[in-house]
Formats: sequence, structure tokens, C-alpha cells
Amino acid sequence: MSEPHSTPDWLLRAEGISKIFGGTVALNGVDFDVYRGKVNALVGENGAGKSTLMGIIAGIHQPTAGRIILDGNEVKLDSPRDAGEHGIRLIHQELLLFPDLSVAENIFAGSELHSAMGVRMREQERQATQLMERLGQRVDPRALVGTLAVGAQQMVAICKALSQQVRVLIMDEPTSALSTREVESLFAVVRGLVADGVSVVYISHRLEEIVEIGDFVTVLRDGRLVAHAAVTEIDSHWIVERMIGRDPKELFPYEPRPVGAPLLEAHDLTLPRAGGGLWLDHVSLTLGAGEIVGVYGLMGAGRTELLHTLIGERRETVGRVVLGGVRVDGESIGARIARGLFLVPEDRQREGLVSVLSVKQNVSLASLDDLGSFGSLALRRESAEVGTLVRDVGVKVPDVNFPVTSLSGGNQQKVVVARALMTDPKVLLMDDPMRGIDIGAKTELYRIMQRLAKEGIGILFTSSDLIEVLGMADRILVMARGRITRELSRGEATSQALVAASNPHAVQVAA
Amino acid sequence: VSASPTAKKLMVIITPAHTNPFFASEAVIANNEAKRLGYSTLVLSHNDDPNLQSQQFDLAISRHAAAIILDNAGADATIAAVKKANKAGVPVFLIDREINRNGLAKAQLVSNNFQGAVLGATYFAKLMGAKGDYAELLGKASDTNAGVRSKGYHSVLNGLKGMKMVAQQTANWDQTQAFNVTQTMLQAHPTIKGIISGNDTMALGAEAALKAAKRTDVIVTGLDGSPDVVSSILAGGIKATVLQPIAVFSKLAVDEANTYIKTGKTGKAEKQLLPCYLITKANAKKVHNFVLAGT
Amino acid sequence: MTAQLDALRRRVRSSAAEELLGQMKTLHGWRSLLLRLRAFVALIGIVIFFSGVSPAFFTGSNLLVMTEHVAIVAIMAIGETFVILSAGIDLSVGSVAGLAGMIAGGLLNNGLILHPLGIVVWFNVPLVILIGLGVGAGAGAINGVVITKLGVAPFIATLGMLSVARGFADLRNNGATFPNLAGDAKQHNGGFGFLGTGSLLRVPFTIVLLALFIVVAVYIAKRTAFGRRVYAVGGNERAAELAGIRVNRIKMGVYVISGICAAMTGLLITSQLSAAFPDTATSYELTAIAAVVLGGTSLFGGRGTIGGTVIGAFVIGFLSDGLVLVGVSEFWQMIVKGSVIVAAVALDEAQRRRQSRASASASSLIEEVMSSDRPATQE
Amino acid sequence: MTAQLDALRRRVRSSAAEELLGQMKTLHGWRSLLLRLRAFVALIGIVIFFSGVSPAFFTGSNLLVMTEHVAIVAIMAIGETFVILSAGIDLSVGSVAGLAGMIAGGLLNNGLILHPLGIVVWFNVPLVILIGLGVGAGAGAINGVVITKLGVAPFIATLGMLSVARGFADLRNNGATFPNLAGDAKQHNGGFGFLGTGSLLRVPFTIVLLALFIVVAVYIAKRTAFGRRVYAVGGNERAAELAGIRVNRIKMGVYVISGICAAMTGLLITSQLSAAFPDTATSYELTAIAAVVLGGTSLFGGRGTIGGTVIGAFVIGFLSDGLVLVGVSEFWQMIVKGSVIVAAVALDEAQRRRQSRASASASSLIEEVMSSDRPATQE
Ligand SMILES: Nc1ncnc2c1ncn2[C@@H]1O[C@H](COP(=O)(O)OP(=O)(O)OP(=O)(O)O)[C@@H](O)[C@H]1O
Ligand SMILES: Nc1ncnc2c1ncn2[C@@H]1O[C@H](COP(=O)(O)OP(=O)(O)OP(=O)(O)O)[C@@H](O)[C@H]1O
Ligand SMILES: [Mg+2]
Ligand SMILES: [Mg+2]
Repeated sequence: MSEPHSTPDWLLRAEGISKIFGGTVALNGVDFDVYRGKVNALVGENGAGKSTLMGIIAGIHQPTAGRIILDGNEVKLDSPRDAGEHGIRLIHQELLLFPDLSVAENIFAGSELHSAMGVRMREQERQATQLMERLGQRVDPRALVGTLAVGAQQMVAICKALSQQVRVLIMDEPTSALSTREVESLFAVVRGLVADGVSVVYISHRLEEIVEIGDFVTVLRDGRLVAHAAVTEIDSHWIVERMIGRDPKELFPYEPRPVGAPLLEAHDLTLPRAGGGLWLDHVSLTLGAGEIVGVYGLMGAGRTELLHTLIGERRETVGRVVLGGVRVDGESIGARIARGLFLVPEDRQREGLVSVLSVKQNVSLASLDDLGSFGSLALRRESAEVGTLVRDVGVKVPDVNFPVTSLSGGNQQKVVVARALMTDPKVLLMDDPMRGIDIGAKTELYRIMQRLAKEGIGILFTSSDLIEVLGMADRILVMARGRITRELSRGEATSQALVAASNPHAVQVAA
Repeated sequence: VSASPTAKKLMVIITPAHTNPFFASEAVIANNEAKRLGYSTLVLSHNDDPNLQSQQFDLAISRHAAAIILDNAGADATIAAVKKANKAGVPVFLIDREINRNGLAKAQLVSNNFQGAVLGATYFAKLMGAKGDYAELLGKASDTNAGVRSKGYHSVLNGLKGMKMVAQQTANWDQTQAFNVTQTMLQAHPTIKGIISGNDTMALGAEAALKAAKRTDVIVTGLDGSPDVVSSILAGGIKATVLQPIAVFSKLAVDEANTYIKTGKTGKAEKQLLPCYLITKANAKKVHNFVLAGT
Repeated sequence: MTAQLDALRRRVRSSAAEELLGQMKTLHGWRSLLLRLRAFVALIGIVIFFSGVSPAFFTGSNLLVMTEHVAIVAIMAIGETFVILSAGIDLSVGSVAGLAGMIAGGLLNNGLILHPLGIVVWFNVPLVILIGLGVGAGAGAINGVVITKLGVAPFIATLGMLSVARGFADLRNNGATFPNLAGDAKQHNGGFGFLGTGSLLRVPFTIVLLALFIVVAVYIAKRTAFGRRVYAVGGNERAAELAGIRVNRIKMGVYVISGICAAMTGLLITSQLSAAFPDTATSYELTAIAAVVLGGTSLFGGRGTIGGTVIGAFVIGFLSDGLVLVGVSEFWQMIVKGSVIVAAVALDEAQRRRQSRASASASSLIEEVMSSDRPATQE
Repeated sequence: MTAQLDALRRRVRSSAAEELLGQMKTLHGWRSLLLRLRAFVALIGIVIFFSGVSPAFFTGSNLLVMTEHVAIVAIMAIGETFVILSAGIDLSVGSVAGLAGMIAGGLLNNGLILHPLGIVVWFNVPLVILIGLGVGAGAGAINGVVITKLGVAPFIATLGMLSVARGFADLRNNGATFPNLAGDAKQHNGGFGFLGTGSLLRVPFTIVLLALFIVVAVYIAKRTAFGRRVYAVGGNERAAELAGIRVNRIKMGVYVISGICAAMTGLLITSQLSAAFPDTATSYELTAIAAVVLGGTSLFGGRGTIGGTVIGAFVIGFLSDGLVLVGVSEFWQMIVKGSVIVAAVALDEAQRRRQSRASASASSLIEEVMSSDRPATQE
């Protein structure tokens, strides 16, 4: 579609951008060009710095060093407003919406359509409907966003960016919640915009998408720019190698393990969904001792709900959960933890860490009963046990009394793992454990997972990243619409198979 | 002005919070008298909030009250409410506290706070031997009686060279505040020989503070004549108080209301100041629930 | 479970998709209604009960009187609603009411005395009222600055103002009352009484004023960008920021509104009593907040309506007056009021859970429709 | 920037890494200190100021008296601290104190009258105190149930209790006071006065009691699993839940503790006055909450200390007494108190921002050190 050899001019350039967040160097002297009227793809591992870079271009973060040049002259972007006034719009990775406001109001929040009589509700609703239809969505513009499915919510977020005049459209993983068909209608819109001369920055973990929609691709790794090329000159394998800076095989050094007797069994787990229908639709699975099983699916597929159900956080789920031969469904989370089950949650900040507590206190949080004689804590023993664990999983912290917030994403994740290990679990549930941690940490974490598996612990983890599941799992379960649509052994698993099985609408037809 | 002639006529009795025994007895006495005269009654408390009082007037009017007996929530802030009642044809009879406007209420039966304060202050000075440092506890600034009583006290005490007021603090008629303030004043002025209080609850607070500080040498007097203080006097704690004849004026107010309802006039002057009585160890035994036997 | 799902699919396939969409349209409609419903229920219950026990309760004149009483709390609560919608809280409204009343009273009795210049300025009633409201706006602005600029939590910032504003109200006349605010022909400042005691074509002006405040507030909340942004800020502050909303301005706005409404309440009371006393509206903030929450507004912000608040105020007002009418002791009044408020809110909680499930399932039907409309793509 | 970063590396490598680590080690140490520091500053400022203007202020006996006054608020505030640490709030403490006092007073004056059985039971003072504290615990438990089981927001649940508990306190003796609680030899229930006015080896027992409450509370907060869990629940409820903590139990716990502390305050006041009156401790909740926040505890939960609260209580107490001592009018007292509280909290905010930035940048150095220690992660 584009001819990269006639080197096109750039509309916006980020020069020598660096950004330090408390514990982390998120960006380190990155140069990034946004070519006029092109789709500029940006790829990189979780935590590579993509969102941070885009946040700086969109005026959300201020760079620690570096400058932004637009139309040839330097611009100061102190706030999203500033960026907006330059026509720079960002579609955020996480859904930043107002669940109690209507679709139309969400789209126009902050830039309401005015008349002397106040906000023109009808007009907003009309335009909202149009925008959503452009994306192939037919939703009531007055419906409260909180009642929509994640996919639809994602589309609302996209419309919000499209609702105003835009020169640079930044899409940060817009498709992580979208089905294949929704992705196609989105791409149609993107092509239309590009044709109108809009410059697009497109971030995604799905390399096939990059190849399909991108004109140029830029690769970030650990906050540095490692490669830049015209898409026509490269292939997805090239991208992967640049992204992780080594062969995927090294990233997840796999060693076969003997799989023992089943530790965890789930039968017909069914969870009615807040949106009617089901989060979980008769899910059954078994996990053997020393086995590492991956659950792949799109956001909204129900993986988190599955893991929450297994740990006992979703008590309204029906179905049997058997742990080491004992039925545990109906038992409290605490009871299940005592029996050797533990969940490393998806969202470290929101569900994992207690930011006001120190590293030590975070690690021991789930094991206080073992430390408490008559309710009074054995602080010396706590320090000792935590100390060994922290060394064990390799948390980079000189003193366990440090505030946990002073750690980087990877180390924070290891703290949560250490918390799990302190309860000496038989089965470890890990919801997207690799999200937002750097490459090194990923390899270390995987080494730890393998070691635990060798010791006979069963591990059930989720991921939206094909490289991860394919690299780490002994066995892969694919979920879509709350069902397990496919089960693949490490041998037979291919990315195509996973993508196909994870398509929600495939389930629709199957039903 | 009654809802239905067959029904008993209604008398509404409104006083400050009953958490002060003084007002509680006031209400009880008026209530009994009204019942005795064959009225149905509605006993309310405005907690010294003139807005609430005014709203209670509205409701009294809604219920076609035959009369309102009122110990009011503010000499100025009550005037409008009384006017409102008059306009609706509901006569108002004031007790204990007057309002700053004559010719509105059918009666203003109040104890002579000034005279009472003079009694109290004179005896206080006598106990002090007309010399030495003393402190004063003031009532709520927004309550006119607080001012009147303080004036009464000083009309006596300021005349005595020997006596010196070293501290003056408000305790808002409140027992705990009186306790804390007294403790603090004792710190600032250990020389204090006497504490003269604007009412009885504050006197009790002061007395407790003195007990705690083992300063039984300090003289405390109150004003009201409440049962608790009377028993304290008998027990040798507080030295004196001044009895306000609430038993008299509460009953009187109801009677006048009754005559007014029947005849259309009270046949008495609107303003009547009833004398107060000094209560000391000598006559305390004769005081029962605000009634001094033989008055 | 699957049975249910299949039934659902069949129903959808057999179409009526449009009709379903119709249902959806009104969905948010009955949500916001439901939010107020149980306040309604409580109100109706109260009216029925007291009409039964006291003939004086359900009479035209008494209903008017009670509505006037409601207006006092309602106007204050309307302002508080904006603050709470923005996920804040304003504890200073009672004191601010008192201060505004004292300022107005002082101006009516003594005018504005400029000692240095040795002159006295007299304002007519409209100006006095404006100044009174201005005082409220000022206090609100100070709250706003302390909260947005100094980063003090609303609870503490307004707690401080509660104490400071009351202190100044007391100081204004050394704890004394400003009596008889009828004004003085010579100063052309008569007629202050109309605010609280006048009437327009037989309707007490207080009630007219309440109606006015309701209309304006509903318009601001529902029809203006500011109003919608208040909901946005309360619903998700970070998202609001990233949507380019100037969060601090919105917050300033709500506290100023709250201050103005509080001042209006203070002026009303002052006018009704034709006297300004420093304790005016002491601890009314709690009643106001209770009314807001009774009306279905979430203390966590983003969810609620002005209409609900007004009904909440009616519940509390009618309950208090009813209890007085039938002569329940003040002590039992406290117990009953406290219990009713908690009970109503508890009811609300239960209801919201049920109701959100309901609305959600309806929306999933729609999804089913949408996805079954088009052939699913396979790769 | 890369240059800068490398410079940083060199600096770290070249030396001082250990020293840096040393600094970091104490970081959390002075964090918790800093939280209380500005309360300290305020306190010191107050002491210096009043010592200057009034010779009577800084005398042993006056310090004792003021500390006794502080104890009243401090004990209440200690209980409130647990609630606020768990991200809740308890507005009912004042009323609960009043109720506990009335119950105790009633038992001392009239015993427990069992009409049906026609008997009267008398309890000795320790039992009366236990029952009083039990009443507080009960009220707290009800708050807890309403909040955890009925899902009512703490603000509303405890607001309801504020009204209900006060109502019952008034009802207990129809608004009247229980006078003269000296007790009666015949009933073996003398000595209640010791609680508020007695002393152990010259130290007023009230102060001994305060010390006792501080020690126990600090122990619970710092050394017990329960305390640790309170912080966790307040800091991140979801995470606490997923770590197997029974969040509802923890919440029940904090409200019960708060109720007990409130009851203790009520009993103290009752004992000091040797009279139980139903208005005891009206609106003390605001002072208690102010003390907690002054002490550096965040209203959003998870962050704060008992020690800080105690200092906060001292600030408020010494300030009030100091103002009385120098004879400042009660009106100015309100203004000063309100302003001081807000100012102190604002100061805190500014400080926390600065200080957290400090710890952050320091920790980024640490990152560097650690990763340069272990080349493992670099490819
Ligand atoms: N607000 C923040 N505070 C502290 N650290 C942050 C913040 N935002 C990002 N980081 C850190 O900066 C690094 C880059 O994060 P960023 O979100 O930019 O990565 P990303 O490429 O977008 O990853 P993903 O693919 O998961 O979105 C990560 O280590 C992350 O933990
Ligand atoms: N309709 C909805 N409304 C609100 N939140 C939703 C909705 N659907 C999904 N979510 C939330 O979005 C997240 C993703 O959904 P879910 O967890 O069910 O799928 P998942 O496979 O775990 O996705 P993820 O990739 O986020 O783990 C979850 O936290 C879920 O609670
Ligand atoms: Mg990102
Ligand atoms: Mg998930």
C-alpha cells in the first residue's frame, strides 16, 4: 500500500526522549518519527516503554529529557489538552471511561457539543451513533458504558478519539479486547483516516496485525529504540528477534518435566455474567503435579474470572473444584490458601500489592497466621523467612523494609510470587504474570516457575501473548466467551490455531 | 379556634432541651397543670434553635392549638414566631425568658433574673468575706439571661474593693466545659477563692473540678435551684444557689392561658417578674423539685 | 444455565431485535428512576402513616407549611449534591449558612461601617441578598482552593471551614443576635421579610425559591457541560483529566455552588425569623448529607440526581414534622430518624445490586442480537 | 540523558553504593517519622508560644491537667484511628460515649431493675465499667454489621448510630442526669470516681489509663496479625481479600475497638463529673477525627500511626487549653483551631509529596546499584 523507498516526510518527531519513573528507567534516549499520512507501528515487549513514549507525545507524561517537534518547530505539551489542541489524540491501553455515563456522554466528555441552551444531547447521540456505526457497532448511544462488553467499551474509547479533529492518532493496543471481525472494521476506519492524511501510531502485540496495517515499524526494548524499518522489508520473525533481542527459545528455556498425578480439577464451572450470558460456560480442566498449563484468550474471554473462581473470589460460580482430592468449592479464599492454592493476580497495582506496606509486609501478608502466636507476630522470624524467600526469587531490593513502591514492575511481580511461596502452595494460579515486566525479569520468572514445577507444584497461568504461551506452557487451553474452545499440547500448538480458537464469534457459531 | 368542638382543646408546651433538669421540670409542671384543666397537650423542645422553634409554631398552628406555652430560643429570634402565632389566632404565653418586644405575647412570666443574681452575688460576697480573687462562669452568649445574670452579679461585686475577678470564661451552660475551664482557670490563677456560676449545671462542673483538684476551700455558687445542686448544698459541696420559681410561673402561665381561652383576656399585666429565693444549707431541706415549701 | 442461554438465543433469533433496542433506550431511564424509587417508597409510606394517625397532617395548609420547612434543608442539600457527585464532601454548609445570615443581618441593621472614612454605606435588600450569597460563594471558593491547591482532603478542609465560619459568625456581633430586620424606610432597605414569609399568588415565596433552585440545579446537572463533567470527575477522575477536563476548576465550581446554596438557606432562616443569630443552621450539614444519600447519590461520586436529593429532603422533613405533630418525644425522634435513614440506604444497596443485574442482562440480549445479526467471520 | 544516566551509574559504581544503601535502609524509618513530624512542630510551636504569653502554661501541675484533658480526646481518637486506617470512618463515637456514660450512671444509681422478676441487681464498679465498655463494643458491632452485611457506607451507617445512640442516652433517664455517682457502701459499688479523679503514685489515673491505651493500641497495630491486616485492608482491600484476609472480620474488629474506646471516654467524663448526663461528648467525633488526621493518618486508609494520633490529640488539647488560659474569646478559639488543623494537614500534604519524591529517586539509584551488581539481567 505504501512505497517506503520514497522516504516520506515526518509530521511529528520525538528526539532523545528519556523518562524515569520512581524505580524505573522507562525510556532512555529514544528517537521516534511519525510519518505524515502513514501507519507507524510501534512494537515491543510488555514494559518496553511504548505507552510511556506515547504518553509523552500526548502530553500525559513530561519527558525527563528530550523534546517534541511538530511541523518542524518544537512544542511544549504540558497536558492532554495541549496535545489535543495540536490534533494529537491518544486511545489509551486501559479502558479509561465513565461507567455511569452514556456512550454519547463518554465520547463527548470534555468536549461537549454546545448551544446557547446548553449541551446538545440529541446531536451528541446522533453523532455517537454514526461514529459507532463507522466501527460496525450498533449500540444505543444512551446505554450506560458500564453495561457494555469490554469489546464495545474499547470501541467507545476509539470513537472518543475520532470524535474530534485529529492529525496524529495514537492507538495503544486498541485490539486487545476485539474479535477478528471487530479488528477488521477498525482497520477499515484506520485506512480511511490515513487516506485523509491522518498520521497514525499503532501499537499492538499481534504481529500479524502490524504486518497487515503498518507502513513503518519501530521496535523498543527496555526503553531503548532497537530497530526501525519499512514493513515491506521485514517479516514478523524479524520483529520478534528485535523485540526480545534473542531467539524466543532462549527467552523461555524449556526443559521437559515429568507430569505427576492431577492436583487440581474443575468440573463444569459456570458463572453468570454481570452482562447476562456467562463469564464461564461449563469450564472443566485438570492440572497435574509439576505441570505448567497456559490459558490463552482475548481480554474479556473470562480467564480472570476462571482464576478468580478457582481461588474462591467468585462465590456465585456453580460447579466443582477439587484440590488434592478434596472438594474446596464453597470454601473461603483463606481456606483454599491453607489447602495449598494461591492466586498471583492480574493487576499488580489493583489486586496484588499493598503499596502502603513494605516489601517484607507484602510478602508475609498471606502467611500472618503462621507467624502469629496468640495474635502477636514473630517479627524476627518474619524477617528471616521473608529474607530467604526474597533472595530465592531474586527480588532486587537491598532491604526488605523498603516501600514496595520503590521496586520496578518485574521485582514487584516477584514480591507477589514470594508471597505465594511463603504459603507453600501446591497449585499456583498466575493471571498474566508476565504483564509489564522487562525481558530479564521474564526469563528469571520463568526459571522460577520451572523450578517450582520440578518441585511438583502445578502452575496454571494466563496470557494474551502468543510468544509467552507457546514458549512457557506444557499444555495450552484456549478460552473465548467463557468457554474452553481448544486444548493443545506443547507439540501441536501453533499461533494460527490459538488465534482461530480465541475468536469469540467462532464460539457463537459453534453454539 | 379548635379543630372539632368535641375534641379536647390542645395546649402546646415548648421549652429548651429537657437534658437540663430545669427545663424538664418546667415542661412537666406546665404539662400536669394543663392536663388538670382538661387540655390535651403537646410537649416539644426546640434545643435553642429558633428555626426549629418557628417550625414547631407552624405545626402547633396546623393542629389549631388553643395556646402555646413557651420558654423561648432567643429574645429577638422568637419575635417573628410569636407574631405568626398571633396572626393565626394562637395566643402565646412566655415563661422563664422574655422577648425584646412587648404587646405580642399574652403574658411574659419570668423570674427576676437580675434580682436573683443580686441575691446570689450578695451571699457569695458574704461567704468570701467581701475580699479575695474570684472567677465567673458565663452562660451562652446568645442567651439574654446569661447577660442579665452577669450584670446582676457585678452590680454587687464590682462595688466591693476587696473582691477581684481574675478570670471570666464562658462554659455555654455546659457541665463538661465548666469542668475543663475551671481546671484551667485554677492553673492560671491558683489564688482563686470563689467561683460564681451563671447557672447550676456549670456550678456542678466547677464543683467537680475543685473536688478533683482537692480545692474544697473554694466557694461555688450557682443559680436555678436544681435538685442536684440542692443535694450538693446539703452535702456541703456547692455553697448556695438561687431558686427560680419555675413551679410558680409554669403553673401560672397555664392558668392564665386557660382564663384567656375562656374569657379572651388574662386580666393580668403582660410582664410579671417573679422573685427568686436564695437557697443555702439553711433552707435547702425545704426545696423539692424547684418548689421551696412555704412560698 | 445453558438452557436459559439457548432460550434467550431463540427469543433473539425469532427477532424483535428492534423492540429490544427500544427497551435498551429507556434502560438508563429506569435506572435513575429506580435510584429514587425507594426514597419515593419511604416518602409515600411516611405520608400514609402520618395521615392515618394525625388528621392535621394531610391538610393543604399543613403540607404547604411542611414543604416550607423542607425547602430549608433541600436548598442546602442541592448544593451538597454537586459536591458529593464530584466525590467530595462539604461539612461547612451549616456554618456558612450562619455566617451569611449574620453578614446580611448586620448590613440591614447597621449598614457597612467604614471607620477610616467615617462613613456608613446602606444596601437595599436585593444587594444585601447578593452580598450574603457572595459570602457563601467566597467560603466555597476558599474550600475549593484549600482542596485543589493545598491538596487537603475535602473532609478536613470543610471541617476546618465549619469551625472558622462559625467563629466569624459569632464574632460579627459578639455572639449577639441582629434583631428586627424589617429594615428602615430612610435607608430604603425594607422588605427582607418577603424572602422567607412573602408569597406569590398564594404560594409561599420559600417554595417558589425551592422550585427555582430545583429547576436551575437540574438544568446545570443534566444540560450543561459543567454538570456532565461533575459526573465525569466523580466517576473517574483520572479519565476525566485525560479527557482534557480541568478537574480543579470543576471542583472549585461545586464548592462554590454548595456555598451559595448554604448561604441561601441561611438567608431564608434569617428572613423567616426576621433576626440573624449566630447559631443559625448549626449541624444542618448532617441532615443535608443524609438527604443527598437518601436520594440515591453515591458518596463515592459519579452517581446520583438532584431529583433524588429533593425527595430525600422531603422524606426527612415530613418525617420530622410528622413525629412532632403526633407528639413523639424528641428522644424517640432521634432514634427513628437515624434508623429510617440507614434502613433506606441499606434498602437502596440491595436494590441497586438487583437492579444492575437486571439492566445488565437486558444489555447482553442486545449483544446477542447484534452478533447474531451478522455471520461470524472465521479464519 | 544517556550521559546523565551513565554518570549516575559511574557514581554508583565508583563508590558510595553502600552508603546509599544505608541511607535507603533508614528511608522507611524517617518516612513514618516525617508523618508525625509536622504534628510535632505544631505541638512545639504551641508550647513555646503559650509558655511565652502565660507563665501558668508551662508548669508541672498545668501540664498534668492539660494532659488529663488530652486523654479524653486521645482515647477516643485512638479507637477512631483503627477505623480510619481501615479506610472507614466512625461518626458515632461521641454519642456512644454518652450512651455508655448513661448506662453506667444508671447502674450505679439505681442498679439493674428487672421488673418482671421484681428484683434489683447491683454491680460493683469494675463490673459497671465492663458493662459500659460492653455497650460501646455492642454499638461498634452494630456499626460493623450494618457496614459489612448491609453494605451501607460507613459515613451513613455511623451517622445513623450517632443519632440513635444519642436518642437512647437521652431516653435512659428521660433526659435527666444521673447525679452523684459516689456509689453506696450498702451496694458495694463505691469508688467510681477513681477512674477520672484518682491517682497512682501522684500520677492522675486518667493519664495512667491513657498510657495503657497507647501501649495496647500500638501493640495491636504494630505487633499483631490483626493490626497488620487493618493496614492491608485500608491500603488495598482487593489485594487483602485475594491474600485470604477475611476483610469483613477486620472491619467488624475496628468498629468494635472504636466503640470500646468511645465508651471509655464516656466513662472517664462521667467519673470526673461524678454525674452522667445524656449530652456527654456531643460532637466530640469531629475533634477525634481531626486529631487522627493531624497525626498523619490518611482518610483513605492504610497509612498512619497511633503515635501520630496521640500527638495530634495533644496539639488540639494544648491549643484549646492554652487559648482558655490566656483568655481568648471562644469565638476566636474556633477560628484558630479550625485554621491550625487545616494548615497542619496542608503542610503534611506538601511534605509527603516532597518526601515520596525523595524516596522514589533514591530507590531508582538502588535499582541501578542492584542491577549493576548482578549483570544477570543485562544481555
Ligand atoms: N506511572 C508509572 N509509574 C511508575 N512506573 C511506570 C509508570 N508507567 C509505566 N511505568 C514503568 O515504565 C515501564 C514502561 O511501561 P509502559 O507501560 O510504557 O510499557 P509498555 O511498552 O506500554 O508495556 P505494555 O505492552 O504492557 O503496555 C514499565 O517498567 C512500567 O512498569
Ligand atoms: N462488560 C464488562 N464490564 C466491566 N468490566 C468488564 C466487562 N467485561 C470484562 N470486564 C473486565 O475486564 C477484564 C477482562 O475481562 P475478563 O477478566 O473476563 O477476561 P480475561 O480473559 O481475564 O481478560 P484479561 O486479558 O483482562 O485477563 C476483567 O477484569 C473483567 O472484569
Ligand atoms: Mg502499554
Ligand atoms: Mg484477566
